[in-house]
Amino acid sequence: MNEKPEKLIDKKGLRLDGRKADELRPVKIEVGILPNADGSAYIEHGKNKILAAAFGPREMHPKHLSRPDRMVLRCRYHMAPFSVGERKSPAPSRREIELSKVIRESLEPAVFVEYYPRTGVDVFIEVLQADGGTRCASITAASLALADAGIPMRDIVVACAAGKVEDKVVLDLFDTEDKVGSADVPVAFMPNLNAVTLLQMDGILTPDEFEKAVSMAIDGCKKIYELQKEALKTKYMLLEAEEEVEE
Amino acid sequence: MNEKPEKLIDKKGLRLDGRKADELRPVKIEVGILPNADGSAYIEHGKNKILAAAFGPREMHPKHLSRPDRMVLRCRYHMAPFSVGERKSPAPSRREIELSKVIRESLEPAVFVEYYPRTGVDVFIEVLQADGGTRCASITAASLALADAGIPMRDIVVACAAGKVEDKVVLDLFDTEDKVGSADVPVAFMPNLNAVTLLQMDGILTPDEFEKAVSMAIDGCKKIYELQKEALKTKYMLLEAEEEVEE
Amino acid sequence: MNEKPEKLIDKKGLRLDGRKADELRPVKIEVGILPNADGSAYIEHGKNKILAAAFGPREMHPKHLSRPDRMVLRCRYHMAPFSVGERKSPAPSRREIELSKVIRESLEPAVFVEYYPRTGVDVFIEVLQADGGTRCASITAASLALADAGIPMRDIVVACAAGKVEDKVVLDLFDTEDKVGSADVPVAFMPNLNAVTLLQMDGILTPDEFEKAVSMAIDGCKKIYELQKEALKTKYMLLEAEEEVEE
Amino acid sequence: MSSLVTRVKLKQIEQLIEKGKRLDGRGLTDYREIKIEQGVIEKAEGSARVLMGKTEVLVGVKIETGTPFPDTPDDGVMTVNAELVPLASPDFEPGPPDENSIELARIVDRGIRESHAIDTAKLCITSGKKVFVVFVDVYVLNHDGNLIDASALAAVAALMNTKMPNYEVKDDEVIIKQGYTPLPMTSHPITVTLGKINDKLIVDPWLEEEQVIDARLTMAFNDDGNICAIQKGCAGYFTQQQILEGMKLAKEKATELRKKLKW
Amino acid sequence: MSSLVTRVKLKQIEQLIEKGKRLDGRGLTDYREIKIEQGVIEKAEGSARVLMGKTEVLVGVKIETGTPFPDTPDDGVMTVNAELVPLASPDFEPGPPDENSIELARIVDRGIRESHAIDTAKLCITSGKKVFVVFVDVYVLNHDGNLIDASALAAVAALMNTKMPNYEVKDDEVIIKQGYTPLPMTSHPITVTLGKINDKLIVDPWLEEEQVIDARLTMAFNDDGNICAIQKGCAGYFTQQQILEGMKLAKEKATELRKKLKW
Amino acid sequence: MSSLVTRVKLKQIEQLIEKGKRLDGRGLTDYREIKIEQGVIEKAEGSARVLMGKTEVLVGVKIETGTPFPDTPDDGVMTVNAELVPLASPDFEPGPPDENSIELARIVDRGIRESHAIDTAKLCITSGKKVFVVFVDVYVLNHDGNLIDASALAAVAALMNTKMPNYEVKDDEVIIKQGYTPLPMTSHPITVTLGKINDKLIVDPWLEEEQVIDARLTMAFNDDGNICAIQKGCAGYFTQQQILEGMKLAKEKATELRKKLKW
Repeated sequence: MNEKPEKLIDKKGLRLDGRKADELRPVKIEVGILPNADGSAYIEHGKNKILAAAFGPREMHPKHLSRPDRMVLRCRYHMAPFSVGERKSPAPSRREIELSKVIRESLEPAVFVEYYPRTGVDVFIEVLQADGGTRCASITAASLALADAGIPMRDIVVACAAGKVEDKVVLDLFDTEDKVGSADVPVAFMPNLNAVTLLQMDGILTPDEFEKAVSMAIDGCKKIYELQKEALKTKYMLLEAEEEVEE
Repeated sequence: MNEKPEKLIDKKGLRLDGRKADELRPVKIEVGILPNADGSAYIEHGKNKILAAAFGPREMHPKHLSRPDRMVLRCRYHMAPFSVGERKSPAPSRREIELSKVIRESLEPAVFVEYYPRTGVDVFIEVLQADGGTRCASITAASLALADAGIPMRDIVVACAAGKVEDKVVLDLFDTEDKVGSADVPVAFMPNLNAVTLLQMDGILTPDEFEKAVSMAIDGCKKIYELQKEALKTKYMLLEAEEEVEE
Repeated sequence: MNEKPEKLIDKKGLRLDGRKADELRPVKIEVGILPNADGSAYIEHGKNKILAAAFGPREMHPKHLSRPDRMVLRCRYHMAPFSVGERKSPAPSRREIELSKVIRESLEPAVFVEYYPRTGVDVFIEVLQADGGTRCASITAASLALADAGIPMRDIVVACAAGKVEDKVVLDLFDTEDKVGSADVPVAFMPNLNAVTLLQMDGILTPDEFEKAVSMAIDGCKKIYELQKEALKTKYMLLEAEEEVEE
Repeated sequence: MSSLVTRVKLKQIEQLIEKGKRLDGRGLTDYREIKIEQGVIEKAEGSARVLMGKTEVLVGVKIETGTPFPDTPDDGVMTVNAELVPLASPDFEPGPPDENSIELARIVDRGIRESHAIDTAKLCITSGKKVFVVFVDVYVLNHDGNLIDASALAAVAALMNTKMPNYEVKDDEVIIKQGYTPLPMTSHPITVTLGKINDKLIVDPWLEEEQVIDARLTMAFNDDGNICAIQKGCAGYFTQQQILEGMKLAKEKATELRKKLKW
Repeated sequence: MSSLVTRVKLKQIEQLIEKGKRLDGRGLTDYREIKIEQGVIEKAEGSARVLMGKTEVLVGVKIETGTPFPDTPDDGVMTVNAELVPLASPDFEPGPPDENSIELARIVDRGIRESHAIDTAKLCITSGKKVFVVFVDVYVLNHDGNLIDASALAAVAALMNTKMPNYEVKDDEVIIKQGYTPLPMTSHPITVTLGKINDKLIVDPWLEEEQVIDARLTMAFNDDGNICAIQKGCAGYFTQQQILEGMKLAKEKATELRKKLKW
Repeated sequence: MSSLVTRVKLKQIEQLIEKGKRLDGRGLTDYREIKIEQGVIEKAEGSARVLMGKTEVLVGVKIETGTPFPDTPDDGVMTVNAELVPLASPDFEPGPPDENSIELARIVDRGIRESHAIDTAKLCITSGKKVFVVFVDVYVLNHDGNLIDASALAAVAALMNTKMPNYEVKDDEVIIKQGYTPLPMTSHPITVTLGKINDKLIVDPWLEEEQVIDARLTMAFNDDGNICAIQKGCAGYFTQQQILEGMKLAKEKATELRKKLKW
């Protein structure tokens, strides 16, 4: 289980899962799949399987957290105990608390928080299976959940990582690359506003490599953005179809 | 300490503590023994020693838990660290949290909750010594604590278990029988309303055995009910005697 | 590290750190060193290094803890993880919770709590390095933090311990003496009111030894009190100097 | 929900039930449509997703090595945990397990444990020292009522789907080898929950019904039709007669449900 | 309690005390009636119940094996815990120990520990590896004031009642044998609490008095009359003179209380 | 702070920044005055105090022995914890770490860990069994903004000041010997934080600026000028161009800051 692979990139420049350096993993997105949430989305990004739901705008509990001039966005990123190799305790880890914060701060620039003063919106993210890059896939899904809930937004937020594996800058690292590779740069992006809303890095990169990684990640974001739009369209087409049937 | 007894029932059909299959352990009940509680009761059921106290009807804390149309009943079942073989941490265990819930739900059908809207009643149960069947003895005592506090009730709740030991359905299992035996069926009962307010089971029973166990447990309840009434009477006779003295 | 010294007091009657029986460790006090606090003080008492800050009088959170007829004093004594030999978890220990209580109760007699009804004052104490006698040094500093915050007070509280080391009553035990010695008697004192506001003891003392220890501790308090007054003066002289410059 | 709405809904549900009908069109003793999907979480040792109407539960099983309990040195360990994650319902809040999730976990646990569904003796690696620990994590993804039956069913389906790592013991060390064997199971407990409204019993109460039922009766049955766990719930009661009636009804439904589990 | 009621009560109590009297008829230096019952929890290794007026405290002692602290490898371990369970007073709430129960536990602990009441060296099984751990659990059943003295007395009485299992060590394993021996004790600390009202000292303040006293002084004494623990409490003060006076008074009362413990 | 005050202050800060000025007189890319003092806590294995303007952070390092993580049996362990103790700011409350202190600790941790500042291989005592554990505790004593840079700088300064006990292993026991050696370090990461206001980048935002900045960008650099950690913060964004600009600015400032660390 813990044997490290000898080569992460083969002679043809292909990665362990057969991808080229700048190739995304397969991404599948569905919008509006949780009946009880105001908005929701499900994403399979590689082997990552993640659910996101949005509740609101609604009254804040506790009340003293509400703000007279804006909506308050809250976010919880949480991993299912069975989502990772060794069972994870369901109590939130320090990592989950940090990620909840940076994910919230990656979504907030897209939301017109001033539209619904005194209210709150809660975004709940559950990672059902993790395979590297969960925070990016979570943002991609959470942003759709917000849109599905009808929260007014400037843009959709989409996220993707690039990184460095065996001296090569590559797109969208999966679990093994993430652990054995030498750097990971998750990026969240608003395509229409050309704005980076999440940027983190661990590992070591030269300034040039970093520049290349950011570019590559943003390109990845743009591709996933197309899938987001399609998923939203599918949902609305289904809705329209239902409405026609009802009429 | 951990040696399992060879036979739980001897050739004469008698159990380890000398009882017949349908015989209760000795039960001793006292009502109104805690000066600071609004109502209280103490029960010795076999070697179980349990105190129950009721506080209320009183203002709820926190207020938002109160209900405009009814009284809220809360219940805490708690074991003293020294009540069991191996010291128990005083922090509530998952078992204690579950039992607090089922005990509350066994008492609530007896209480006229609509009489005191916006108020709360707290029932606190402390198991000082445990010997099998603590939840039943707790209910028997807690119901008297409520009555002693003057909470209006439809009926007294009384509880007793039956179970299966060496292929025989028997009444009121004590600790060793509970652990080594093959099934335990705790039942709470309102004698005048002929209503079962708690029913649980673990172990394995055929449907016929189950039917027999429920009957036997209800018969046990009816016997303990007589002791409850007597304990209440004793308390009130003492009160009257005191009042006469005071006059 | 854990070798116990053979003799705590040498033939000349001197202690491990060269002090005489009734001699204090060096004490250095500064007032008003934390810019964000309403009042603050820093003390080095031997190798103890302790910061105290006072915030208030201010609105209480949560509100229901405020009192209509008085100010509420709260106090937290806390040790930095690196302040002691083996790293201390930052979560408050039972010892820290007890000390927070007795320190609060040693300061409260000096405070005119009736001057600011419905408000609260918080005293926060951080032990940065501990070397025996932290609770006393904490009180000495906390009392100055309150004064520096302008909280109206009857008197300054000052604290010092005496104890028993190798059959001798000595003043102001440091860490090794505290651990190896046979008794420790921390005392807090209001010099002008001649009032003892903290008194604890562990170890074993005869009544005569106890009487002597209390006297010695009070004498120690009086000496530290002079240093407290000087530290306050220094602060106010600095303030006046600043004001003159500003004019 | 306000008590007025509750009373209006109670009235409506009661009137329907008098006629043998339910709000969602089912008969009194019908389950909602049930879908079981196994192996949905490839990285877990076992998993299953159950849809019961709109109620959706995912169960993941993880297997690790650990120490046995002192009083059962030759038995593996099984623990059940349930999370009512907040995306499943506006009524669920993030935080440590409350009494509802603890009760849910313990009912699911009881059904599996008391029926000896898992052959724990086969999970022992070194007596008293090392055994396999089976973590059963119940994850409620959408709450539309009767979480107990959906969770219990998903748990058994996930266990049936669980693969154990092959291993050998060398010098007191456990060495994980290639390949898997199925988790050793000896029974497949099925849990059935009934609700009581107006002295009528209904099967599989959904969310709207749960808000108005007097009381709940949950029974788990073994492969041979014997009872292995019971839990009465809610602040109402059952007569002795209703319990026996309910037991027969639940037994029938358990047989029906068991057919959905292929093995 | 409202501050008005407190002030009225304070006045009343003060006036009585000026005349050497108390609300409940006692003299200033009298304890309330004390009853000690040992062995009330048969399943615990030791136990005692103390009634001090209407204040009621139950202490149970459990003995288990555990590891010694690294710096005292040859000593058994003793821990004291106190629970202010909510049935004892409307002012007690369920939840983790607050500062009051922690202070109570630590005062009781200090009296026992500093007086070397338990001969911990005799609790060592294997140096540095295995020792007996003595859990002293203080359970307050009714709070009518002066919980400290009642708890400390019940703790010592429970320890005197405590039986240790016989054992032998075979191949590094502890084997529990038939029979018991008493817990080895070397002293019997007695704890006495005084209250100060209007510069007068009173013994054993009860609930109504506790609400109005300026300050509290608790002292524990060893069999030989030496002091082994002190704790000043409440937001008031004592003069040096009052402390010495209080010490003499407390010493007398300790001798009196000690007679209630038979050994 | 009320939103009105915030808006007025934002206006004022923006107008100044347009002119290349700041409220406290600094230029846009200036750090506040920095003082570093090492060895301030003699009893800790390492310590350092950093003043960055009025922001004050104390870091203490403790070294203990412990077990390595199973997947890195030959590496010592490093953990970072940050406490926003309440005396540092009226906005800090006592209690367990919140998201701000956790984020702070994790950013400091990342800088040290990813740059391989500590040569953890040299902290291994017995492979897979015993290693040194390095506890880095960040203690914020006064909060006047940019806690990240001050904490990261104090952490590196404290590690540079850290002494490891000499030891030998005898029969599987670690014996601590006389004397110390310095903690083995291979790099000295420097962390630089920028703020964005009105599309302008400023270095080392202090408290008043922090309340109005759109977004925060933190970058850590290794001795050789490579990047070893990044964290974007706050609810705003950066353009790709701003990020690259920011990276160059931060790299320069890191070189400047590094000179303050003597080694």
